[in-house]
Amino acid sequence: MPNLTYIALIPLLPLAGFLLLGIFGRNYFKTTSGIIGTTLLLIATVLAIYTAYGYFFEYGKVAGVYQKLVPLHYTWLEFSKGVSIDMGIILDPISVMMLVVVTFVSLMVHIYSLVYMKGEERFPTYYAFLGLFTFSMLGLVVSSNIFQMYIFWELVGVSSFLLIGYYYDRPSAVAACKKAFIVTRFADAGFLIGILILSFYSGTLDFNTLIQKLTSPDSVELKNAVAASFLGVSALTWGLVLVFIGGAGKSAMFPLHIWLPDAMEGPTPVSALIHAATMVVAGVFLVARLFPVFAISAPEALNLVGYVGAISALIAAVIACTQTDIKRVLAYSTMSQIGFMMFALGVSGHGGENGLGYTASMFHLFTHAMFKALLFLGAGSVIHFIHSNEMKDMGGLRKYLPITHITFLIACLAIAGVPPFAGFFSKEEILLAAYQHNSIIYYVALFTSGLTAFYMFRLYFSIFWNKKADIHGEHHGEGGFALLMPLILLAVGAAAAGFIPFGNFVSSDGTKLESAFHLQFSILPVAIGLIGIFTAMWLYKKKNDKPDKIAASLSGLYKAAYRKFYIDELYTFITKKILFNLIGRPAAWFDKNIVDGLVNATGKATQTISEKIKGMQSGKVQQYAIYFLIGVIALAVLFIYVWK
Amino acid sequence: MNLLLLILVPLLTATAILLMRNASQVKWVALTGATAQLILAFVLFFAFRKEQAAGNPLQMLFQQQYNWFPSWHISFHLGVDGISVAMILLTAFVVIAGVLVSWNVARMTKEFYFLLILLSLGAYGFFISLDLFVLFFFLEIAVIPKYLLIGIWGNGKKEYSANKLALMLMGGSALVLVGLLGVYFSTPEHTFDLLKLSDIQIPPEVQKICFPLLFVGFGVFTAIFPLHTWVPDGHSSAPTAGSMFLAGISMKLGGYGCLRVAVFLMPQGAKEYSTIIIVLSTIAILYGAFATMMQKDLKYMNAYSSVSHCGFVLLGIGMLTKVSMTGAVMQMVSHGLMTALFFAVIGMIYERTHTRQVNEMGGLLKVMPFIITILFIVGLCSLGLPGLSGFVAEMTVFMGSWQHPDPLHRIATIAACLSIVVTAVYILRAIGQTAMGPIKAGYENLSDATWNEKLAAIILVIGIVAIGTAPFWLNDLVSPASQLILEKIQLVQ
Amino acid sequence: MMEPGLYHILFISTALFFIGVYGFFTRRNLVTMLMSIELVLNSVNLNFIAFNKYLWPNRLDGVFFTIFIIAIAAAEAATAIAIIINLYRSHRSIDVENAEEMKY
Amino acid sequence: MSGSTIIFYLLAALILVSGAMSVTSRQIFRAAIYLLFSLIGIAGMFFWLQYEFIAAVQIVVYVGGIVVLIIFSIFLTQQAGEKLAKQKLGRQVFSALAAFCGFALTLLQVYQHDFIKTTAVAIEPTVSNIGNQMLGVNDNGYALPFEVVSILLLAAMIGCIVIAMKSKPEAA
Repeated sequence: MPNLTYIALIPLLPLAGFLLLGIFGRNYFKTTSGIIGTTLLLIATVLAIYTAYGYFFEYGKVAGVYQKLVPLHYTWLEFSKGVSIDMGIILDPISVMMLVVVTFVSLMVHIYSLVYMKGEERFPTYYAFLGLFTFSMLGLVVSSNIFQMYIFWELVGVSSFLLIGYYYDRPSAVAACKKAFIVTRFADAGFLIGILILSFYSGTLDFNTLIQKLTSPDSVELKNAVAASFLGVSALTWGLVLVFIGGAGKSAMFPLHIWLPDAMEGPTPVSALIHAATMVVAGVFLVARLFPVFAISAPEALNLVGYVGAISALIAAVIACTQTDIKRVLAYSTMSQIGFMMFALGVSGHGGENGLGYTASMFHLFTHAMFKALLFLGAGSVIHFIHSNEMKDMGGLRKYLPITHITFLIACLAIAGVPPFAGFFSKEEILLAAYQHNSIIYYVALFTSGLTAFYMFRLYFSIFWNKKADIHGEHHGEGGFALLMPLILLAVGAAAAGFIPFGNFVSSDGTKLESAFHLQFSILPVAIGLIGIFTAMWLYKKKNDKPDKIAASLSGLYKAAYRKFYIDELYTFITKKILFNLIGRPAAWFDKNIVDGLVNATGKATQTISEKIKGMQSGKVQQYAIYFLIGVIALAVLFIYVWK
Repeated sequence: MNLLLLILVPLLTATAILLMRNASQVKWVALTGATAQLILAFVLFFAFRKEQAAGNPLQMLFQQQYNWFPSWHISFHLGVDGISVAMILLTAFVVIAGVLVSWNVARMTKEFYFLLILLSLGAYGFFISLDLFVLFFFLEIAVIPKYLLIGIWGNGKKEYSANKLALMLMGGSALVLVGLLGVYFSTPEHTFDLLKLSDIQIPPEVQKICFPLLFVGFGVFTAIFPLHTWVPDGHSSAPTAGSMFLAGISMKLGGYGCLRVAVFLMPQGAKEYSTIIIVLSTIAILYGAFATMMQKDLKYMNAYSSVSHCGFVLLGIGMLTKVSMTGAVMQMVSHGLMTALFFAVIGMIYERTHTRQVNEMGGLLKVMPFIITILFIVGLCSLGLPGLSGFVAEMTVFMGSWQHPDPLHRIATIAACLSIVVTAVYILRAIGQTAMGPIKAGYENLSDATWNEKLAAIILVIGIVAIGTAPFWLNDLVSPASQLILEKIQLVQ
Repeated sequence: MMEPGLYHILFISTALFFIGVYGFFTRRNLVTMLMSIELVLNSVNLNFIAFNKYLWPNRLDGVFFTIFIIAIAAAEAATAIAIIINLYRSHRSIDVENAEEMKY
Repeated sequence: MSGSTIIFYLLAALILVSGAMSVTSRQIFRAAIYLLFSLIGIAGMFFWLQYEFIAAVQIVVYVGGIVVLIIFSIFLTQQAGEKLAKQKLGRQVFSALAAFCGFALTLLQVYQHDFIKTTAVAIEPTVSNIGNQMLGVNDNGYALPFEVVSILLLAAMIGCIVIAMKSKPEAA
């Protein structure tokens, strides 16, 4: 194995960018910070691709199985023997794949932002935050230790918070960033407790050791973990479910998805980076990382993953059909697609042909990163051009934004699962895996993929066709090369990524997975996708009143979907009414009145008693004499009768 | 290294301050003294690490002993272990930052700085003394200046707060004194010497009585529920440096005392009462967090969050495992640095906006980027962001607490884990309202931090980041000491 | 009726003592309070003499104490009256309720 | 019932009744006179007990000295015919109660106690016996206390003069 310590540079370069720009950017790199950040990331990307090449084609494979390499590893915080937080780098197919995806998408966003964010007052800060995010995300994917992953997990959360709140003087952005952070934080608490449970039973925090201890059937740790139970569910399952809650929070799975649409308040390239391609798939990645434990030792937990994924996919797709803010449509679409990845994992088994879902999920993660980033960047271009997020302000833009139009179309075709674009291949695999393992999920998925095609093309037609938007006098073009190049590169990815023989590289057990292509199986999903597309075309290609009519006829359902099934309201109710009014306010009241009241009452009592005692010291000689006599009598009685 | 220096340097500084003629001389003398303290603390740290690396088997290093009241077996016995060194480092950091932040104190500058330095003297003495009487003596030295600092330089209902604080702390130290005397008379030797006492088995019935006395007594300092009410009022009325010292140093005296005196000397008592400690500290954690959520005043917010965070210290101690106790010490250090910084930032904001009500602020990031960046850092530290000290400490406590498999410990740990969500809620609320959003009218022309404020903040941030990114040095420093305490506990079965 | 003995005298002295005490408590005039004190002192004298007579007739210590008490009572009365007169000069009253500066 | 007994009871009645009147009478002059009777009654009791010297001293010092002093001070401080201020009823009742409790307790103790009489030969309390023993310097002598008392009297006398002296005018 060659010396791989250079891999540490991949996350560290963006970190360096963050520190440099964060501390000195404001004063010294006011305009050049974008170039600096991009350059650093370019180096990181090159390194990542180099690593991927080396891993997949040179040293990664031993006897036909991709190894888990740990080229770098040192103890960061040792709790007790064997249990320590280590900082390390793990190389296995998924982490290498993620390295490439993250650096590549991040690079695209960096380049895109050079133009898109130009002239912003806090330009250096923006790039600093991008650097921080990229660092955290890369650290997350290469984590060799579950606690290390938690650390980067949190860092990812905070950098997402900072980026969503980039426009800090907009109240909506502030609310959105707080919401995102708190919701994910809540999920992270679950993750943390999950880590505690897993580490307690396995006696380690290291991924490799942990997986090994909790999957080998004769290990004591596994037996203990399965034997201990709470509410009839084994401790191991609890641990994994809690870990999954963490993942669900980051990946915006139902019912922890509410932050994702609001997070669109951030700059659009940020949405492309964080809320489409990288951070939101962290949950999927986490489940994939622990996949052997899920699949071998706690299939109940894996089932839960599958159902949560399917429900999220469906709900998000339904909501996406009704939203009018294009970024929100994309956000729900993201959620839906991540739901696909999740349930793909959920229906997967471990090893061999059974592991199809795993491969499919990772494959979809990969292709989705391409076309979703492309969609967001495309939407960014549109928003940049039209200065609005609302569909009603758009229409007929294909003339003004030809390249955006084409790339957007490619992305839509990809996500709709039209062959031969990338999404087709990954989605087919997912559906196949679902078909083989769980028919309920399969039908949900089939329906959802039709909806996907429908809402994506609704979006597409509303933006680029339909009525003609009023474009006022100032007509600026699509933007420069920096704005278009990422679009084109991503479009190439979205179009061609499907042809990668993904099963050769990524599979649940590291061996090669032959993904057979079943033509007869593919007909149905493709047909459904096409139906979706044509429905959308029929409804939205020309301006007409059919959509409104349909919406009116489905008024209840439409309204519910439009209002996102009132989940936000539910959360508001829980937080405002229950957390604040029923717990916070009473706690504060209790403290102010009872605890503090008691303390003050003690003080008051002391004062009152002293006041009374002071009254005895009246200066009246007769009173003193009476006290004296009483005292004497009392003492006499005591001495004579009590203490004989 | 001679530990007496740690007492002499503040003493000389304080004396020199009294001899100075004008405010500017006073400030510079105080700053020089504080710098000397910092240097001294680092020298001690490195000397200690060297001894540790050399494999010195003694529990307490650099011991020194002088007769004080021979007839009562009181001797001036000094010595440090890893925990003390960590606390001394913390104190040095907070002192220098406090001195820098108070640069603009105009009224009675000399007396102000004198008291600050005196307080630091008490703290150092407390952390290095190995004789319980001397320890108590320094504890009292550390209490009195606070009363004056709040009563004279405070704001708001300062007299009330100063009284409340002084009385509650005095009440706490009275309990401590009773406990110490109980320990003193329970042993045939009649000794106050910590090391001698640790070799003797204190009778279980004495432990049963003296442990709660000592623990609650010290617990008052570290805001044990329900004796925490001095914290919000005291902090909010104190001047900036006063709050910093109060939260950064004084509250740590209590935690240190709980660990060093109560648990270390009376492991049996500790075992007996650990359930109660755990319950109380869990309540404090959650309750403090929820109470914080409802506060509108930044200082009150931080004070209540201190109650919550100090709950982690007590939780760590109450769990009685090596990791959790190490975590408790880390949390003390981390919380000390963090709260000091938080109060410093609040002071800076208050000096400019003249309000501490969060709803009267908004968009301050625009006008004071440096201060608000620090606010972000400290807020994120408070909510346990990895890379900053709070995370390391809390996680260590959690990991330690989780080692008990029974439901009580589990529930306490889970509750504590969930509190970090509440922490996120209130921190983000505070930051969101002060720093973000549209800027409020009248704040457009506020200035950013001055050199001294920047320096103070940077010093503390360095401390926070140093722990957060490289916790191993603190862990290596503290965990041998907590190992020794654990061994004492394990002896009792 | 019984032949009077020690107990009878002790009864008288006790009663006189508490009469004096009662007077001391209830009188507001300083002179009358002084008078009550004289009663108290006399009851003590009576005690001393009675004990001497009935229990230790071979000694005279009771007598001596009585003499001392009478002497001291004289000194006390003189001093007290001096004080009362002085008080009367300053307060124009010898009501004890008015002489309560020495409080708290 | 012998004459001695009758005299005893008469004396007892005189002492207690006039004592009680002296603390309750609302006319201060009368109170002083009742006091006088009470003191005379005590002197009578001393006579009855056959301690003639003490009785004489009692009459000379109390009746002749102290009561006269008290009457003088009444003249100096009191308007003639003015009634004494009345104490609050509560205080009166309370004091009476306290005094009665004390009285009852003491009597209880007195009657429960068995006094042991000595069988030794009695000493006559004659003036010469008293004088010899009191001023004796041997074991049972009271010379030193006697001297102390004399100094006390001197001190009291000086004290009285100092207290009663009018303070000099400031100007002088």
